[in-house]
Amino acid sequence: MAEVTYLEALRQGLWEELERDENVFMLGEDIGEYGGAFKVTEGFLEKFGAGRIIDTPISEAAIVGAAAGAAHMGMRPIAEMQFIDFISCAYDMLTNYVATARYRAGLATPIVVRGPSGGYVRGGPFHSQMPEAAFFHTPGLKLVCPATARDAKGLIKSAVRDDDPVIYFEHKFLYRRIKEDLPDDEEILTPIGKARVAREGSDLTIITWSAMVWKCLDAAEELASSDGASVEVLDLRSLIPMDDAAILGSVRKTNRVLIVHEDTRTGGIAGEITSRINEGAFEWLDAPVRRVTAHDTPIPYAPTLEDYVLPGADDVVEAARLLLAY
Amino acid sequence: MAEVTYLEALRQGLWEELERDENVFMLGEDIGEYGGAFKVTEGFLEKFGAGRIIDTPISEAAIVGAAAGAAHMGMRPIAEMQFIDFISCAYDMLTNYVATARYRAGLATPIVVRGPSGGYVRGGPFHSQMPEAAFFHTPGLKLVCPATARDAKGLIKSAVRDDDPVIYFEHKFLYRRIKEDLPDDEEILTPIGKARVAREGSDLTIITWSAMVWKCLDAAEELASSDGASVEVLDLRSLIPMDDAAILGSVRKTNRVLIVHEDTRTGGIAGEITSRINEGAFEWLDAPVRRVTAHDTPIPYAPTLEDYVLPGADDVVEAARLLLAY
Amino acid sequence: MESALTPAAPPADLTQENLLEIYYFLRLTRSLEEQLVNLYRQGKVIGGLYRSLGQEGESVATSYALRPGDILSPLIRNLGSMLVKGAQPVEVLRQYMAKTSSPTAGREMNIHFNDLDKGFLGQISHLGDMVPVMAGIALTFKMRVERRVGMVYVGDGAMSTGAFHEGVNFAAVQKLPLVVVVENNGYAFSTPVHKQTRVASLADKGRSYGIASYTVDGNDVLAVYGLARQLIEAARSGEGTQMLEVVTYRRKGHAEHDDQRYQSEEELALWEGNDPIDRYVSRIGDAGWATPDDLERIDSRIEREISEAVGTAESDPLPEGESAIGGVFA
Amino acid sequence: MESALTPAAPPADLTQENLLEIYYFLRLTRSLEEQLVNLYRQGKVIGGLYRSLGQEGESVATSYALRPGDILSPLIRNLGSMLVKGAQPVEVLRQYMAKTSSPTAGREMNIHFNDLDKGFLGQISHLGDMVPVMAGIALTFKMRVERRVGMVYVGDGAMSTGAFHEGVNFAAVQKLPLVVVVENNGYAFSTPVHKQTRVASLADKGRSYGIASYTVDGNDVLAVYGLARQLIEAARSGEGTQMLEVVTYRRKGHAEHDDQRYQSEEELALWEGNDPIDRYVSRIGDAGWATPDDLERIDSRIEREISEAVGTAESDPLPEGESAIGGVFA
Ligand SMILES: Cc1ncc(C[n+]2csc(CCOP(=O)(O)OP(=O)(O)O)c2C)c(N)n1
Ligand SMILES: Cc1ncc(C[n+]2csc(CCOP(=O)(O)OP(=O)(O)O)c2C)c(N)n1
Ligand SMILES: [Mg+2]
Ligand SMILES: [Mg+2]
Repeated sequence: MAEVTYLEALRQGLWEELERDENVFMLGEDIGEYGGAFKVTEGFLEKFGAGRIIDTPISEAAIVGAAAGAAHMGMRPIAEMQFIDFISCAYDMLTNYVATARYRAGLATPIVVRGPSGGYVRGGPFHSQMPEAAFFHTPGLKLVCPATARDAKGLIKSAVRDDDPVIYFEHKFLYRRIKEDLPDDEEILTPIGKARVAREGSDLTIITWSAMVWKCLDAAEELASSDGASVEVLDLRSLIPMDDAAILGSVRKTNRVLIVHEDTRTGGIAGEITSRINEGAFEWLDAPVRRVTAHDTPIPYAPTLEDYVLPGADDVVEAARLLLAY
Repeated sequence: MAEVTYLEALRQGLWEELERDENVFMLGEDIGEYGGAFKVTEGFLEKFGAGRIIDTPISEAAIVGAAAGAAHMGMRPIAEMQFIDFISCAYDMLTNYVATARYRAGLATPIVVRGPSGGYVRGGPFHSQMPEAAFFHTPGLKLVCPATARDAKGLIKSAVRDDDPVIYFEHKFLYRRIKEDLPDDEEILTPIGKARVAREGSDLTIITWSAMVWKCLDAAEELASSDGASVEVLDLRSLIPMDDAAILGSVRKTNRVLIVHEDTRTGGIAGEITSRINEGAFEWLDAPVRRVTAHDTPIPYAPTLEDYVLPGADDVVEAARLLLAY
Repeated sequence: MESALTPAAPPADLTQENLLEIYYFLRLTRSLEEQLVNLYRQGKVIGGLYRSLGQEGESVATSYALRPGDILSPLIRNLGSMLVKGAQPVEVLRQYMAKTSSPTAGREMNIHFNDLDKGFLGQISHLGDMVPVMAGIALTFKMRVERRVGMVYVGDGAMSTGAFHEGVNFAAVQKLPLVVVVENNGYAFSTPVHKQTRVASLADKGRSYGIASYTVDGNDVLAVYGLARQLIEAARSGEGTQMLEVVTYRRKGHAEHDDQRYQSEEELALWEGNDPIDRYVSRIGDAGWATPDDLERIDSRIEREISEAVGTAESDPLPEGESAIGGVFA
Repeated sequence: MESALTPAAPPADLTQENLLEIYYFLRLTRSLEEQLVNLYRQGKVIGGLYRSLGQEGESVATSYALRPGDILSPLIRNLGSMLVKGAQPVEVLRQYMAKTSSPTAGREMNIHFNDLDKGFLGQISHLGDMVPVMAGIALTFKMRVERRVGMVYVGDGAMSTGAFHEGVNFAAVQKLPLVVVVENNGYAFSTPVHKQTRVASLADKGRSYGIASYTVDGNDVLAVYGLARQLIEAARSGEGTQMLEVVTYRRKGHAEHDDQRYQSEEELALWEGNDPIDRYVSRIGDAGWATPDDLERIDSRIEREISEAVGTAESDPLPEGESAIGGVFA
C-alpha cells in the first residue's frame, strides 16, 4: 500500500498501460521534455522515448485526428488536451469523424482523449470548463470522469483498453487534493459503465460524479449530523455508458433524487438523468427530481464570483433539505 | 396575401432586413453568384452587391469569427453554413468566443448564424444533422427553429435585430414542402422566446419544434379522430430562451406531457425540458414525462434506415396513447 | 522544391501491361460514372451524384503510383483512385443506391466507404478532416518502421479549412510518409480558386510547411504518374511529407443538380479539348504501346463488367429498418 | 515580398518627443510586470502571471506605429501594445487581482480586457481565434471605406492552429487592411519552433497566403517601428493584408511557475545581452536624442505612477458573489 494523489494514480495508470502494450502511445502539447502542463507525464519521455511520447504543434484537431488514424491501424493512442477547454477546437473531429467511424464505416477507433477539467482553481472562463455535456450528445463517444484516486487509475487503464473512443475528464481541483492508499501488488481496473455507491443511504439519493462527489459527501455528512438524514451518494464514474440500473435502483429505494453537477444548468446532464428517472421510476418518486448545478454563465475569474457560480456543499445541503421535507 | 414556401418566406425576411438596415450583410460559401446551395440568396448579389453578399473560402471558423468582429463594430452580419452540419467546424469560435463576449468583456455580438438543418431528405450522416443540443448547453447563444413559413420569416427578421448572437436552424425538409399565405402589406416579426400553440387541447401536451411540429399535428389529428383525444401541440419556436411559462401553463392544464424532437435521445433537449417540468409542475403530472426522439445513432443514408432512426407521426401516436392511458 | 509543368517521358517502370491497365481504370471510372448518371436520372440513386469528368487522369495516375500496403484517402472526385486500389464497381453502385449489401450496409452514401486491407480509407463530408487522420496512419507507418506511404487528396477549396492546415503541418513537422495531392480543379462548388486564396500557385502552400511541393499538368496521365511515383518513393525513403498539385478542371457541376452557371462555355470547351483520357489514348497509341484493338477489348470488358454489376446491385434490397441500430459502440 | 533584417535608420516621422514616449512605454511595460511579480509572490495575483521580458520592444514598436482609430488585438505577451493603446496600469493591476473595479469586474483575468474606443480588443485564451475576429473588424473598415487598420498578434505556436489559417486566408483573399504580427520568440510554452513547424522562416507562411511578408529583428525597436509603419500604411492604402515576423526571445518561462528547464543558460545569456530596452537606450543616447536625465525623469514618473496604481488597485474590493450573474444576454 502506498498513499498516492489523484494525479499520481492517473500517472501510474498511464505508465502501466504504456509498459503493458507497445501499441499504446501518447501525443499532446508539451508532454515530452516538459512532462505536461500539470506534470502528469513527468519522466515519460525518458522512459518511453520520443517515438511514443510525442510533442505536437498547437493543433487539437490534428492531435485527435492523428490519434484516430493511428487507432484504425491498431494503435492505442492517448491524446492530451493541455486544458480540456481546448477540446472545443477538436469538436468537429471528435463528433463527426471519431464518433461515427464505427457506425458508418466499421472502423475501430480506440483512442483516449484526456485533459484537466473543471473549476474551483481560479482559472477563469477558459481554464475551468467541464464540457462533458458537449460530447454527451453525440452517439459513439464514451465519457469517463473519475472522482477518486483509485478510479483515476482504474478508469484510465480501462479507457486505454476500451475498443471505443473515450474522453477522460480528469479534475484538476482533485489532482493534488485527493490522496488515497492504493495497493502496489494488485492491478486496478475500474469497469467503464458501473456507478459506485460512495455512501449508502435510504432517505435521498444524490447522483453525481467527478469533483462534486466530494462536495456531496460533505453535504451528506452534514445532513446526517444536523438533520439525522440518511443520504445515498451515487458516483456515476462514467456518463456514457450511464449506469441506469444503479440510478433506478437507488431511486426506487430512496424515492427522492437530487442530481448535482458542476456544469451549467441548462443543457447539463442532469436533464437526461431526470428524463431517464421519469421514464423508469416515476411511480417511485415522492418528490420532483431536483438539481444543483452551476449557474448559466461562463466561469468567472474572481474567487468570489467563481464560488458563487459553481455549486458548493451548502447548495447541496439546502436542496436536499427541500427534498427531504417534500 | 401571397402563397409562399418556407424557403421563400425566409428569403423575404433576409431581403427585407438587408433593405432596411445597411449594417446588415451576409457571408458564406457560394451565397453570391450561385445564390446558395439551396438558393436561399438567389438574386441577392445582384440587388445588394458583392460588398454585402460575400462569398467566402471554406472556413467556417473564419466566417463566424469575422462575423463576430464585424458585429463588435456595429454591423449585423448573417453567416450562412452551407449545411448546418458544418457548424461543428466553428464550434470553438461560437462557444468560446462569441457566446462569452458579452459576459466576459461587455462586447455586443449581434450575429446570426443560419443554415439548412435536419433530416428526412436522405442526406446521410453529414447532411442531416439537427445540432441544436450542441449549442443549447453554452450560455450566451440564442437558438431559433421555425416550423412555419410565417415564423421562418418572422424569426429571421427578429434574429437579425436581436442584440445577441442567434443560431437559426432552418429545416431543409420544410423548405419547399410548407406553403402558407402571408400578408404582403404587414411586417412579420416573431418575438424570440415565445412559444406558439399550434393546436389547442386538454388531455395531453406535446412539446416540440421545427419539422416535428408537423408530424405532431398529424399525430394529434389521428389521436382526435381515432381516440377522441384532445391533444395540445406547443411549438417552442426558440430553445434559448425557452418559454417556460407556456410549457408549465400547458402542463398544468393537461397534466400529461410528451416531448418530441428530431435529435438523438441521449443528451437531447427533452432532458432539460423534463427537468424544468419536474421542478416547476411536478404536482400537476398525472404521468411521467415521456419523449419521442431519434435513436442514438448517426443519421444513416438508406431511406429505410433513416425512417427507422428518425421519429415519425406513428411513434408520436404510440407514445401519446401510452400517456393517455396512464 | 522545384516545379514541373512539362509532360514527362513515359516512366521507365511502366510495362505495356501497366499502360493498358491504367487505360482500363481511366475508362472504368468514366463509364461507371456515366452509368450512375443513368441510374440517377431514373431516380435510383438515393442522394446526390458527384462526377469526376475531366479529373479521372490525376486520380488514376496518383493512386496507380502507390504500392500494395500503401493507403490513400479519396475525396468525392476520386472514384478512380478507389477503383485502382481495388474498390469494386458493384460496391460503388450499391453505395449510391443504399443497398443492404453495400460496404456500409446502407449507412453511408456514394464512395464514402473503406477497405484498409485493400488500401483506402473512406472520407467524411467535412472537408479537411481526412488530412490529420491520414497523418495518423502515416505516423503508424513511421512508428512501426514499415516502408509504407499514405496519400491524401485535398481540393483547392478544402485547403482553406483549419483541419487541412493542422494536418499538413503536423505531418510535415513529424516528417511523416504522407503525400498530399492537391486537386486544383478551378472551383470549389461555385467558388473559383481566386476567391479561395490569394496565392497564385497552390504548391506555395506546401512550401510554407517546409515540405517539397510540386505542380504538374493534371491531365497528363504519365506526367502525373511519374511525379507522383517520385514523391511517393521520397516519402517512403524517409524524406517526409510531400505535396503534389495537379492542375485540372471539373467539367461537370459540383453535383449533378448544379447548373454550372458560373462556368463559361469557352472554359468548358477549352478543357473538353484537354481531356485526360483522350490525351492518354493518343499518347499510348502514338507511341505504339497500344493498338485500337487493345483498347476496344478493354472497353467491351468494362461494358460487360458494369452491366453485370448494375444487374447485381439493382436486384439487391434496401436494408431492413431495424438494422439501423447497433454498431455505434464495439 | 522582400525580407529585411538590417536595423533601419530612425524613421523620419519620429520626433524626439516620440522617442521619449517610446522609452516610457518600454520601461512602463517592464516595470509594471516586475511589480506584478512582487504581487504574485505575495499571493495577490489570483491566477498565473505571464511575462513579456525581452519582447517589450516589438510590442511597443508595432503598436506605436498604429494611428488613432486603428484597432489591435494583443496576446498574453503584449502588455506593451495595450499600454501604448491607452490601457492604464491600474486596470491591469485590477485585472490580475480580480478586483470589482477591474475593466471586466473580476470576470476575466490578466490582460484579457478591451476598449474598442481606445483601440484594443481583448483576447480569449484559445489561440488563433482572434485572427478571424480581427479580420471581421478589418472587414468593417473596408466596407465603410474608413482608412483604419487592424493589427493582430500571433505566436510561433499559435500559427499551428486552424483558426489562424482560416483567419489569415480570409483576410488575404478579401484584401482586408490587417497587419499580422508574428512573434517568433523561440518557444510555445516548452515547445521550440522547430517542433512547431518545419519551415525555416515563419514569414514564408505569409507568402503562402499571397500576402506581403517580412522579417525583422524584433529587439531593434526602431527597425520594428519603421517596418511596421510601412506595412500599416500599405494596408491602409488598400494593399491588403500584411505580415510582419518579429524575431525575438521569451526570456522568462511560459508563466511565472514554469521552471524553464528547456531553455539553456547560454541561450538565456545570449538574449539577455540583446535586450531591446538596453539597445534602445544606447541607440537614442548615442544618437543624442535623449540624455540620461531625460530617461531618469521618465523612470521616476513610472515609479510614481505604478506605486500609485498599486495602492489604488490593492485597496479595491473583490466583486460581490451575486454580481457573477447577469450580462450573459443583452
Ligand atoms: C467543412 C466543410 N464546409 C463545407 C462543405 C460543403 N462543400 C462540399 S464540397 C464543397 C466544395 C469543395 O471544393 P474543393 O475542395 O475544391 O473540391 P472539389 O469539389 O473541387 O473536388 C463544399 C463547400 C463541406 N463538405 N465541408
Ligand atoms: C487552442 C489552444 N491550445 C492550447 C493552448 C494552451 N497554451 C497557451 S499559451 C501556449 C503556447 C503559446 O505559444 P506561442 O503561440 O508561441 O505564444 P508565446 O507564449 O510564445 O507568446 C499554449 C500551448 C491554448 N491557449 N489554446
Ligand atoms: Mg476544387
Ligand atoms: Mg512563442
